Amino acid sequence: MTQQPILEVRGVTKSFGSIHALRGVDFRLLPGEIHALAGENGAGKSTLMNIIDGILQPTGGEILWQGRPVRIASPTAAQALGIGFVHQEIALCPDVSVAENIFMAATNISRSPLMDYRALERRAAEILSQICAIDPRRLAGDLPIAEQQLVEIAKALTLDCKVLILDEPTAALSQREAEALFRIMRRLADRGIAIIYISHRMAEIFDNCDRVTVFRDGQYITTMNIPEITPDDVVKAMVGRVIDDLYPPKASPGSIGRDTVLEVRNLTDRRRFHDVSFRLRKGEILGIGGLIGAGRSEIVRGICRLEGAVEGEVSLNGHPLALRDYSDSIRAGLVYLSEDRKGDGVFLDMAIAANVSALDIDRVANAAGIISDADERAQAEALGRKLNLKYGCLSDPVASLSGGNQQKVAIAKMLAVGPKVIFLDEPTRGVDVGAKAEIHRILRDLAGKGTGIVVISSEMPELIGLCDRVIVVCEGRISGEVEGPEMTEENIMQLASAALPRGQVA
Amino acid sequence: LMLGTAARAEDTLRCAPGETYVMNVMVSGHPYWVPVYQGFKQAAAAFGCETVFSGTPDYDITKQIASFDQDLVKQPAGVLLHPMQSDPFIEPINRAIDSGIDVVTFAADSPLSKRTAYVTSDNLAEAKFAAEEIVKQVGDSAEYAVLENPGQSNHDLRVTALIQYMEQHYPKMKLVGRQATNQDSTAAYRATAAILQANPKLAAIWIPEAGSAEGAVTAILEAKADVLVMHADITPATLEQIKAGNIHMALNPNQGIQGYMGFMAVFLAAHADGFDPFNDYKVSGYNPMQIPFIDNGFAVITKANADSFDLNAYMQGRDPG
Amino acid sequence: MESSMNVAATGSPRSGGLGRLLRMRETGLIAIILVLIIAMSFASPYFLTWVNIRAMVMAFAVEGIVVVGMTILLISGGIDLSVGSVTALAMVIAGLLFLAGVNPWLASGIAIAACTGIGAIMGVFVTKVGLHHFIVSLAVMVIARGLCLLGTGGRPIGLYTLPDSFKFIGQGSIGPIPVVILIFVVVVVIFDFLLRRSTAFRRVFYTGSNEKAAAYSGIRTKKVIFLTTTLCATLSGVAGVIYMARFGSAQPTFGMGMELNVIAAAVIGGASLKGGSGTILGAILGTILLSVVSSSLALLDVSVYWQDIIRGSILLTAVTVDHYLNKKRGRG
Amino acid sequence: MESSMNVAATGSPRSGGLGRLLRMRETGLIAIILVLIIAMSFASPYFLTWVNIRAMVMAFAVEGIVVVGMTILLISGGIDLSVGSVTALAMVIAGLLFLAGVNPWLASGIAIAACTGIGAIMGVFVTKVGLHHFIVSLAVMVIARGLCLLGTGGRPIGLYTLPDSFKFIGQGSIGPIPVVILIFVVVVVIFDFLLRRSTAFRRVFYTGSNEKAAAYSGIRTKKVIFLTTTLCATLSGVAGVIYMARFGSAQPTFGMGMELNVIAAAVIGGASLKGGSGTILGAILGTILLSVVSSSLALLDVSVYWQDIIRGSILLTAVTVDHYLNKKRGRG
Ligand SMILES: Nc1ncnc2c1ncn2[C@@H]1O[C@H](COP(=O)(O)OP(=O)(O)OP(=O)(O)O)[C@@H](O)[C@H]1O
Ligand SMILES: Nc1ncnc2c1ncn2[C@@H]1O[C@H](COP(=O)(O)OP(=O)(O)OP(=O)(O)O)[C@@H](O)[C@H]1O
Ligand SMILES: [Mg+2]
Ligand SMILES: [Mg+2]
Repeated sequence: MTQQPILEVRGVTKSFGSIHALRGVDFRLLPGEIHALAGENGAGKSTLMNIIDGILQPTGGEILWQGRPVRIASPTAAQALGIGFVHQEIALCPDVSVAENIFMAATNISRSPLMDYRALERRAAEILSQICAIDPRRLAGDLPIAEQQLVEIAKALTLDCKVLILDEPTAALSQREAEALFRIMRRLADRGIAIIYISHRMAEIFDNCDRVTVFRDGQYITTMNIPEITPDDVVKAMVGRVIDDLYPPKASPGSIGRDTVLEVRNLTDRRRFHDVSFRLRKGEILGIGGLIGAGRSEIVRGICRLEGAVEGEVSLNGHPLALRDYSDSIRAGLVYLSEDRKGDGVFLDMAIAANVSALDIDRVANAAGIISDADERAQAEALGRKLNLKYGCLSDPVASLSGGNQQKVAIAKMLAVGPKVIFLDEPTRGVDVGAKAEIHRILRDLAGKGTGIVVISSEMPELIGLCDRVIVVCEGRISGEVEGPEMTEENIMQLASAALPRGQVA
Repeated sequence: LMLGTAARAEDTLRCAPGETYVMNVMVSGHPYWVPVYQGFKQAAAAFGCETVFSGTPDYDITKQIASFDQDLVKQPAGVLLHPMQSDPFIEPINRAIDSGIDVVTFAADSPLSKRTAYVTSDNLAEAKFAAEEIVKQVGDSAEYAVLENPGQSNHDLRVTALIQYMEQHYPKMKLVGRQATNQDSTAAYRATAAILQANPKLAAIWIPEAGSAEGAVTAILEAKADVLVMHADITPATLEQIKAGNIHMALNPNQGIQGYMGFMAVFLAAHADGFDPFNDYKVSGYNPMQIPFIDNGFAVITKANADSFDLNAYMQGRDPG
Repeated sequence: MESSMNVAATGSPRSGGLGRLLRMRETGLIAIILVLIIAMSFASPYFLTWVNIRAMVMAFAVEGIVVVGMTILLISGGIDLSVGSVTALAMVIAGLLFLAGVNPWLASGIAIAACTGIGAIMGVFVTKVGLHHFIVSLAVMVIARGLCLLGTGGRPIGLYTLPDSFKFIGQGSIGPIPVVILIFVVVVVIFDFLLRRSTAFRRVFYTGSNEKAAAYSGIRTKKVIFLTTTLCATLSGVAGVIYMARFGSAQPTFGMGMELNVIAAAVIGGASLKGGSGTILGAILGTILLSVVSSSLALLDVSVYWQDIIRGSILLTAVTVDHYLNKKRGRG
Repeated sequence: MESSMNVAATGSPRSGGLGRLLRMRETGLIAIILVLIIAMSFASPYFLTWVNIRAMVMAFAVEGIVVVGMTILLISGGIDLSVGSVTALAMVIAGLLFLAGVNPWLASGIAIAACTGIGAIMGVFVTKVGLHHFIVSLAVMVIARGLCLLGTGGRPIGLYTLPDSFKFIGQGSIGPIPVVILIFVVVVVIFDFLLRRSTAFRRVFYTGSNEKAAAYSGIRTKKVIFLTTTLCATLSGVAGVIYMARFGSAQPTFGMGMELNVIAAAVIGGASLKGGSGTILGAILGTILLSVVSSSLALLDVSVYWQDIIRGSILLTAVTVDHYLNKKRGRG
């Protein structure tokens, strides 16, 4: 501990109007360490990172870089110091290629007056090959959210930095990509680069980090050496108490009825998925596993008719449905929680209350279609309390919430309508452990009351801990199903990467 | 080139088959051109000539120049031109004349070009007439106001000339309001309403075009003010206000004469080979048919003769194109 | 980045009387207009007379109806450059039909229906074909103006024989208040209320704020955009018919350049060109600001050559002041 | 949603000769223009004459320089309604200075610098104050027009004593090609190249595509927006000076309504009003399309009353066809 920190934060405060996001936090980062930052949603983690990167200016306190006080006025200044940042919220330029996105910062400081697209694409392909296979010539806007996340990570790897900040980089990734990322992190740390790693997944913190610092309500709580502690210590520091049951008890065999809530038969979309058939029984929570890009989201969006027509049959409680578009689907009782909350999950510049009521605005309106503000607020308040939502005022725009809290708003929106079947695509993406347990409990409750629950998750422990049964998707087809004791990471991974004979349609 | 002999002069004032004359204007959808073109066509028919109506629908000088250049591509015998701006047309007009296509301007001029004639109503005479009429009606020591349209030369002239005339001849007449309304009836409504408010003793208002007059009359009627309204040009709506006694008088250029004389001027320029005046044209090489200014005069429209100025009635059974 | 942090004008009101007024998006604009009015009432004794006020309101009342349609369209993420032409086309259609012997009320109804049809066509090009509002409405602006010229031969149509009962909507008064102003107020109040409180119009906000998220909330966003596009054209048609009654004529060249004025009013009033925010009240305040400035300059008989400069400067100052007032309040 | 799937016109070239041409965003537009030209060359024997082509190109060449500035500004996410007024102001300033005895080249330089200054002021209001381009440039449009009127008393200034060496840039020819057209081609080629290939202009795309992402990558986005705003005004000033040389006079009322034309050209050419995409080549093709349609209607002596209708319909058809062609290609 005598080593000089490369970056030190002393007594930093930050307020947004009346909201105090940070109340004098301290933080020390040593060269070559992987330092986890943990805390509930809204604890101030991203805010501190934004201050370190020069995006926000602190209200008080100081930042020391290699022992010297500095003022970081902008991301440009942060970059000049050697700070790289993978943001919690994906920010890519949708109209330009993946390669250009990856090298945007490099292009910006490059002294060469002309672009060399060919070299750019070649180097982008090299970097991407470390983590996944994305064509560097594709437009960033055309990529699904998980691949965008990978591009964000690739962006940071091009920087010649001394400090690398990763703000929940794995929230949308599955294990395989996450593993690749951890390998890269190790390599960087070995070269002396200090890494700040923010995550709500305890396993990742304990498998990969050296130290952990915990914030609570904008305050510094403690810093601990990972080898000396257990996950419970971190959780206790975060929420002030121990959470015993991260996952609610599974449905007892008897409580899963023989009735089928939802049956999907031979669902096919010309390009994205083929011959998908499965049944969702009353009382169970069904998981869908697979690697990113396997087509899980596409299948579920296909069921809900979110992306045009598909072939195949969907029946609810034994009755076949004739759905034309998503509003039909909602009317029938099928709702979908998007994996891309910023892109299509929430209305960032609209009020929290208005977001919560978006799925069925008629619920808070009278017969004449006039919205009752009181009802709308009451609904948002009730669901907010249930999900432990941290906010200033219900009329604040969702953009002012922390990432995890935005996700809670998106979930609240689903819960507000009392649907028959809920498809949740990465439902706890970016949600802290406490709230996550609460969400799981709510889902289990709903399942027990007969609501069909289908969960897509890239987080293996969540799939295994929450679901009663998991179907696995590989290259647009269902490659298998696991249940009960067969639900292990190994089995799911094996099915997910099973080399199936490819269909005739590429 | 111009070796026609006096002996065959009687044959020169006829068009050869297919000989075409173009009338080129800006904002070609504007109704002002309609009776002008009728006069143009009537004259052309008398000489056995063909006509084309051309120009640009836009208020855009480059587009009008392009349309003029395109007229030239088709080698007409002559062009009767309303140049949107004088100076930008100097070069195109000179180019046309150098290539043997005669050009006459009307309603707006390009005086520094080689155009052979200019046909217009005398804006100064209109302004003087309007000033005298106002004084006759409201006395020579009253308050008056004007609306205007800065940047359009003939409208500018109608207004500035009236103000100057008043200053010189009736110094006790007081100009109390001067607002730009740019032919927009809503703007004219707003401006007139404000002028009326600020000047309860306002006795008369002079408006250089009809679009603004429509808005101004509405404001005066709503304010129940007793103000003498005079304007230039005419529209069906202001005509009706004249009939109703809400507008005292309108001065309207004789559009038919403008078109008829415009044709004559350009036709004569194109058929100048029978004309051998006593001057230096042969050695200097310009067209002998030079007419600096033709005044097509203006009509005074009042309650008494209003019925003759209904353009819709006039156009019954005529071909506008 | 900072500017996007403002509390957006989603129209959802908050609790409390005075506090609520102070927190409203429109308060800054109201303050600016009040300052202007107070200054003007010192500058000119005529400014606050009933007749002047009436004239000032008459000058923007009918256009205000178009502003309502434009604001709703802007909120849904669209824009319409054709409002001026469509207004003129409504006058021309109603005028021609009336001259052909059709009852003026029926003629007006047909004209408004025709404008609605034009809006629907624009809506189809935007939602089905997938073109941008800007380019579609620009083309329609040109076409509608062409139709006006074609129908009238470019000549205004005098409609002296319009029955008094019809002229009443444009020229009459109920008590001291002109009917035009009454119609305007009714339209504004109704749409302001609906936009703030009705579920149907809330969908317009959702669609404009994030079309994809709205679609993922089961809102038929294309239908919403189709309808707001159509509504804007319908209200332009209504304005055209009222203008016809007011002027007693149909002018094929009416309303040129109206679109910029109308969009400016909505934007000054807080509507975002990106969609998702705006209020009727704000847009009308924007209209009032623009109109009061013009009327004031005329009342003070400011030189023509200075008017544009002053008008532009006041516009810029007003939006700057409004922006800072909102930012301050946004930060609390 | 569908429209956002198009292969965007980022200008980043891909491999392959003919295949590359077919994949280009502009191919559809080129095809449409060719069809129009072929049809016209059958309809009128004059269409493909050198004189007619020259007239058509002269009609858009100078405005094309403004289109270049507008396209770059649109890509960065901005818009400028003041281009017409600023062009006129450049003429007026240069003209007045020349009459006051200043050397015409120096006078032009000062005029362009003044326009650059106006652009910089707009840039400050947008980037420092945080107002929207639309409203700032609207105010400047009004103010600049007022300055034109104030400087000239509303009357055009005749500049008959302009030296021939100066008039040459507006009226001269090098060989058969007018200098105006040469300047236009040079400006287009330079900016098209820079926009496709230079790192400096790539920042414009990044900023317009996602300002936040660009800022996070260390790009000074406000500076980029400031510069594109200024550049657009500078190019308007350049256009004004060339117009002055061409007309031999300064017109205070010049360029009214130019902004819609210029924006339409850029949008037809694939520029997005949301920023992030567009090409100079496309925008110039848009300009050519609009101009060729107008010129063709004039050449064919189409009745005025039909011209607007046909113009608007062709515009709508062209963008629709272009849209489908791109969609098809985008979907492969
Ligand atoms: N721009 C803003 N305006 C107002 N409040 C804000 C703003 N940004 C953040 N906050 C508030 O600051 C607090 C801290 O937010 P921050 O994003 O730092 O949380 P976090 O620890 O990163 O949470 P998460 O795990 O959910 O990402 C939250 O209460 C949030 O609502
Ligand atoms: N709009 C699109 N156009 C082309 N390809 C697409 C599009 N959207 C998705 N894909 C491709 O379809 C495949 C399935 O994507 P999908 O998002 O369904 O995967 P997933 O299994 O849900 O994984 P994730 O965990 O990333 O959500 C991916 O290979 C993706 O690249
Ligand atoms: Mg965060
Ligand atoms: Mg997915």
